[in-house]
Amino acid sequence: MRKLSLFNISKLYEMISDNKQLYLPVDNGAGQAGYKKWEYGMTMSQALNTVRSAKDFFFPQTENLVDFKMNGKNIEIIDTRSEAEDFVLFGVRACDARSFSILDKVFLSDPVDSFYKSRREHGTVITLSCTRPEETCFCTAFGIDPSNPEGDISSWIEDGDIYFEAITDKGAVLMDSFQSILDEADESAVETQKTETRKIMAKLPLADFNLDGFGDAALLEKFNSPKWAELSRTCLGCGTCTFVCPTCQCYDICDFDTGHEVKRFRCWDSCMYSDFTKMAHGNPRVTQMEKFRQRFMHKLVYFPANNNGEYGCVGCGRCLAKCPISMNIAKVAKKLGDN
Amino acid sequence: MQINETSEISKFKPVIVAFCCNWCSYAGADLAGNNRLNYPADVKIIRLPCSCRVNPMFILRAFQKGADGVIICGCHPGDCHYTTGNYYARRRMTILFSMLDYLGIDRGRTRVEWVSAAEGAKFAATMNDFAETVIKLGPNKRLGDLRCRK
Amino acid sequence: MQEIMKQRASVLLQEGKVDRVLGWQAGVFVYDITPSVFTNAEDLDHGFVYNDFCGNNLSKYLVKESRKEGIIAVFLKPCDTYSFNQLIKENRILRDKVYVIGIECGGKADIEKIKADGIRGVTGITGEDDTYIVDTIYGSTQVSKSRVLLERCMNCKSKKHVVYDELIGDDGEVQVTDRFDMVEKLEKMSADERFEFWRGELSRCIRCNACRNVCPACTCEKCVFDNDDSGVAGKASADTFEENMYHIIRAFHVAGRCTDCGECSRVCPQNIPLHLLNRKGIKDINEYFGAFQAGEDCEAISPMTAFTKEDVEPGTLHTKGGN
Amino acid sequence: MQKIGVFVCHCGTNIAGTVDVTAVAEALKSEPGVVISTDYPYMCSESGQNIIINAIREHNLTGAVICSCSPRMHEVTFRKTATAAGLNPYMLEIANIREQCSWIHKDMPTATAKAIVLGKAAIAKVNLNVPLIAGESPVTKRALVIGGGIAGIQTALDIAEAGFEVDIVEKSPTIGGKMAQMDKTFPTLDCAACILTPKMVEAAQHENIKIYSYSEVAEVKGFVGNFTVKIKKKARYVKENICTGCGACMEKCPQKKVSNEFNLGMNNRSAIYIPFAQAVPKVATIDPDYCTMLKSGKCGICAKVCTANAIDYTQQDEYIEEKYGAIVAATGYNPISLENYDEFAYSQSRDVVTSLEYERILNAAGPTDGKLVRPSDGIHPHTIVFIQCVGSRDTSGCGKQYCSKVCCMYTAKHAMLTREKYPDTDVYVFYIDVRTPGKNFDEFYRRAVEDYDVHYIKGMVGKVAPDANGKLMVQASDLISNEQLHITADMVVLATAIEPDKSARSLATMLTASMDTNDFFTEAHAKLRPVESPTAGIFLSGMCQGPKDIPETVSQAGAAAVKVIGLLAKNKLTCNPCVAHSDEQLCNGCSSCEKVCPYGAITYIDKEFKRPDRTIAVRRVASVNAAVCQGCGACTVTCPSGAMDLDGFSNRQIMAEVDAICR
Repeated sequence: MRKLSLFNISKLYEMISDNKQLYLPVDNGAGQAGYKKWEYGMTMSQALNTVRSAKDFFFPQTENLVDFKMNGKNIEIIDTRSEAEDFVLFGVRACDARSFSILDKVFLSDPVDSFYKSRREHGTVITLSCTRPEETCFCTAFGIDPSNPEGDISSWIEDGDIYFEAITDKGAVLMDSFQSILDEADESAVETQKTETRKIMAKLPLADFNLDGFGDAALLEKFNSPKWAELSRTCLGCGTCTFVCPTCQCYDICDFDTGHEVKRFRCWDSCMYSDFTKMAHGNPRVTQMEKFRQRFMHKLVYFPANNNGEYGCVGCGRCLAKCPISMNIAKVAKKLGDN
Repeated sequence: MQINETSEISKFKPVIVAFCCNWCSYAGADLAGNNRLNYPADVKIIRLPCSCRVNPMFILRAFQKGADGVIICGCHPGDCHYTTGNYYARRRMTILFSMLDYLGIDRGRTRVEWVSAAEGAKFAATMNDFAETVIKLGPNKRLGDLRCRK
Repeated sequence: MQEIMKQRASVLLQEGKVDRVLGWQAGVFVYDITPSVFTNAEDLDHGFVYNDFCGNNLSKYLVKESRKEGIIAVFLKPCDTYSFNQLIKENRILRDKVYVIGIECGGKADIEKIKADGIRGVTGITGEDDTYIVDTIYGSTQVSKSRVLLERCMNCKSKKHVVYDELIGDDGEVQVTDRFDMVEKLEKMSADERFEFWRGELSRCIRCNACRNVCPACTCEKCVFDNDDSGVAGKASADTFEENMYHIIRAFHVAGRCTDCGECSRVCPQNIPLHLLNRKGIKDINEYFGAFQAGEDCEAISPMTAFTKEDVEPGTLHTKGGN
Repeated sequence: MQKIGVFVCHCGTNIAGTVDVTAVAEALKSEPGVVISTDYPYMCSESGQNIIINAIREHNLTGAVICSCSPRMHEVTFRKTATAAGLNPYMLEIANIREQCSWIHKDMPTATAKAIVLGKAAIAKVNLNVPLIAGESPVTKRALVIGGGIAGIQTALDIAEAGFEVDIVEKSPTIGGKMAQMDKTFPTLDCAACILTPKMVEAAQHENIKIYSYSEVAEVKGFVGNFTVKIKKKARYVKENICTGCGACMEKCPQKKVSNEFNLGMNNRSAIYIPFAQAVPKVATIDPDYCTMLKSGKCGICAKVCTANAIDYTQQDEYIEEKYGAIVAATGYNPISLENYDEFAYSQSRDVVTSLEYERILNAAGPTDGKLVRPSDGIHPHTIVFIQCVGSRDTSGCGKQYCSKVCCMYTAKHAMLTREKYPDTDVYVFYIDVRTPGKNFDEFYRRAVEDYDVHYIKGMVGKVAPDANGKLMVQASDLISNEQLHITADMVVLATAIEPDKSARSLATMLTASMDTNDFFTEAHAKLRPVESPTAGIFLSGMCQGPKDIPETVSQAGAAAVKVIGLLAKNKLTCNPCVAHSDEQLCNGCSSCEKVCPYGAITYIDKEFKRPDRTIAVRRVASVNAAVCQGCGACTVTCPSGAMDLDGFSNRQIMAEVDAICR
């Protein structure tokens, strides 16, 4: 474990930026934090987390896939992909770090999504431990330890110093690049912090959040529960929960005619939207209740069923904070679960 | 001022869309043609039944796809073929243009003019003036779609 | 207030005067309140809540709810009644299927503003006069109520219920506000400054459509932006243009119909001040076509479906305001 | 995918002179959907049209683009060509490369480039065109004429003579209108009553004409060929079919102090009255504002003296609903109020009269039995001053900006008649201009000046002041001799401006017919369609369209009748297929479209829809009456959901044109 005084953190940013794009959470002026490309003078936000999750960097909201050019009656297909630049994500919290492994299960399993894969390969994630979680946090329910985040490099801020520990080879390589400004450190301060944070986690209002009763066996029972109607009754059908969610991975593929060529791009889709998975015959889920159910069934039942019991949620609490009607996965799990 | 098609000042070739109502301004444009009154070839006319057929979406669409200026021409207020169409158009465009201006989009890029079927000269003069304004503003950067740039 | 409302709702249900009650359901943290339909006294006892975080404007739900079997009672704050009236005017709500209970409102709080000062881990909020005592897992702190009101409540346009079948609490008056101050400030900026301002704001848009879906003026069966056949459908803002397009067209569509209920700004996950677009429309209409408050009177002719022969010319705007 | 043919016309050298037509045809070949692209010197010629016809047949074209002159010139021609080849005419679009391209650009590369873009836009549109079929609607073979003056009577008679049923609705108790009040008519000086009353009788007796006198139009619904009109038949408290018009009731009626509107208030009538001797229908009417019986229940004398038992004090207003195929507005005119012209002392002296009042004074059936006497004291006047343009051609805002057109001639008539009957009178006419265009008009005016020694003075009267002796001091300026004149007159006659009848405004709203700022009905085209309103099925007759004299009114009345006959002669009407339609799946029923529709073409129906959850819900949705819609598109923009769209100019089509132009 190595450390750096926070006084010198901009030196660290500078060193990383020399070789790679560096992104870190900064205050956006609207009382919230968002990832921004670091420029000289920028400081990291004090906010616990960003409104938009870190998944944007691997699975951006819109991404061009291919261009078509019409030339008379001929169609030319143009691969518009450019080699991705190396980049570093700094200050990713444990929940978002876990979301990458969930997204990996979707995009890196066969058939591999080469766009996602390329971005994953070019990105290095430096996570940051949480010390003051919000009331909306419930990551521990998914076996995430916010005091000890995953990532390529983990970091802890404690008493004016930031501590680093490389987790992966990629992380080790990156850490080597700024090794020169780091000092040797023992783990005692970090261990104390971990203990403290774990204590706080146990006191959180959602500390008792659990998914007892959700599982393969309960699929039909949950699916047919009459409670969905009640839960979804005032759902507005907006995409807020989906778009702030670090694990939502559905997308739509659209064409855009620029007048010179047709751009085929993909963009995030939301199962809450009216034309989600619309096919020639129409939409398989027509009512808001069905759409609503799909979202939670996917995260809590279908996804774990296909991924060795791993849930499609990391407990980051974004949807709890952002849903216009404050309907969220915590309320759904509570209502439908065994507790 | 008339803009000479080949002169130096018109190096920038704007794309200008003119929405003209069938009964007055389109006829006014025809009259300008009959009288061989020149205006820039950058102006392309789309014939609509009435100025009240102009949906703000058409205007934004034009800017998206690369237009540098959009002008809407209709019958003079009170002379609408459909009695009231241009009155509605006038209110709608007042609100839309004001909103565009509020968003900081160059206000010279949009215009409404009333041109009657008898005003061929006014049509040509209007188009010359509008094109000149748009040329001065240069390429539309604020309300264009990057993907549509050449 | 909450108890009186709960009591009244209970009686209405028991007497069979109404079949359902549309109100607010308590959540886990005081502020996470969900609009909910109650059908019996037990449910009401269980979760009915009315507190300073009941910001949700319930009127839009009545578009669907009033078309269901039976009568539904709804609690409407003064500003919500404007939306309700506007929806009545547009034939979106079946009036005889709704029993409107007007409720007094002293302004609703914005949890985001409370948290903006770095208050974290909120577990409880209690109010005393102009002060909230905010309990958190990290201790307790106080904030001034008036400082953390929702934007729309800071500029409350009316404490008067423009429609109700019965009233709980007192009816107030139409308020004098400074709600156009920010619009004016923007108008006075240069075009470049305005452009920068709006790019800064709108570039954060994630096209979650929350503003549209919560908006009581956006009750289209299918929005043009969701309709593949409209030619302008778009799911994500793939270009800055689309962010502009979506918000300009939305502002245009609600011009003359927007009651300034402020829900769009309340729900925006990116805190984009969307009300500033709608208020510009309202201000322009007032200025150019005569003072008009949508929803005030469901018989009034909407300014965008009317005209006078002497209306302002769009061209005259070119010589008005900042550069 | 469409199969589109592109046909580029040279128009001789009109287009080919500045546009490289071959290059245009070549460039458009590779546009989406285009299967053939060719050029020809004159596409509109027979051989040019044959090229189009052959191409449509040979290539099974589903669409065509003609790059030629303005669609205003030859769209109809080419649509006929398409139809002849079996192609729906609305699958053809025209790119205007002449008026809007070759004629305005001198530089060939520029003009050619523009022509290509215009062609591309038209192709983009045709790619989204759908065949449109004009709808048909039946025609109710009955006409309604609103107003029973000479205009209405003539229109009704002409329609009736052609064999169609026609109803006249007249708001006063008798038909006849203003002409019935007149004495002589210019320029022939024949008696107005002698030529009008036979027509009134003819109308009353015509088997195809039904007169609703003392009635008003209360409501108009429907559209061309299919109007439903509610007529309010006001209670006249006399059974119309029983009353013999004997007049005994009028004689015995104790209330005789009612101002007689037929004589413009210059004498009185009884509360039960027949406006004038030749009234049609000749039926008495009780004036409820003055009848003692109706007001206090005490009297009933008329009922006692009526041997026919025609009096019915309990009569109520009656509403009649009738269907019509066409409606003619013939609502006429009135002199303006003179309250803004106090300088002429109209309100101060009874000897200052309007020309219409003077007409009544000269009339043998008028208040003075045709004797020219001063209304104030019954003394024969010796000096009469006529003032023209009172309220006409007035830009001060007090009166009307337009010329009332008839005043010059009737003033000459009055002056002449006065001088002829009473050579001892001195007659002065003050005028701004004397306008006498018309057959035998100027001759008539010259006679007044030359044969009858009427003093015509160019200049305006500044002031008329009654003096203590009952004389009128007229102060005026003579603009030709440039001197101030002071004339002591016995009478002053004001050629008062005329304005449309006040009832016309509310009627126009009911008919959705447009009006100009002066409340004259607007014609569909000022020159080419002068007797039609822009609203289909509404026709204009007489003064309600603009000031005119009797011969003009009668000509226009006949013209309007011919237009009505032309309409009623059809069994079915072909509608404009470029009309709005509402996508019921998208419609919210918000009513915005209805509010902006100038034709009342949009109505709402409650319709059952399957909800997403497969339950049934009733929604209110807009429905466009294609026969009424004129296709302006106002509704399409006010509709936020895009449920309203316009056939032939759909959102997608217009955006495709935009895209093609901006590409």
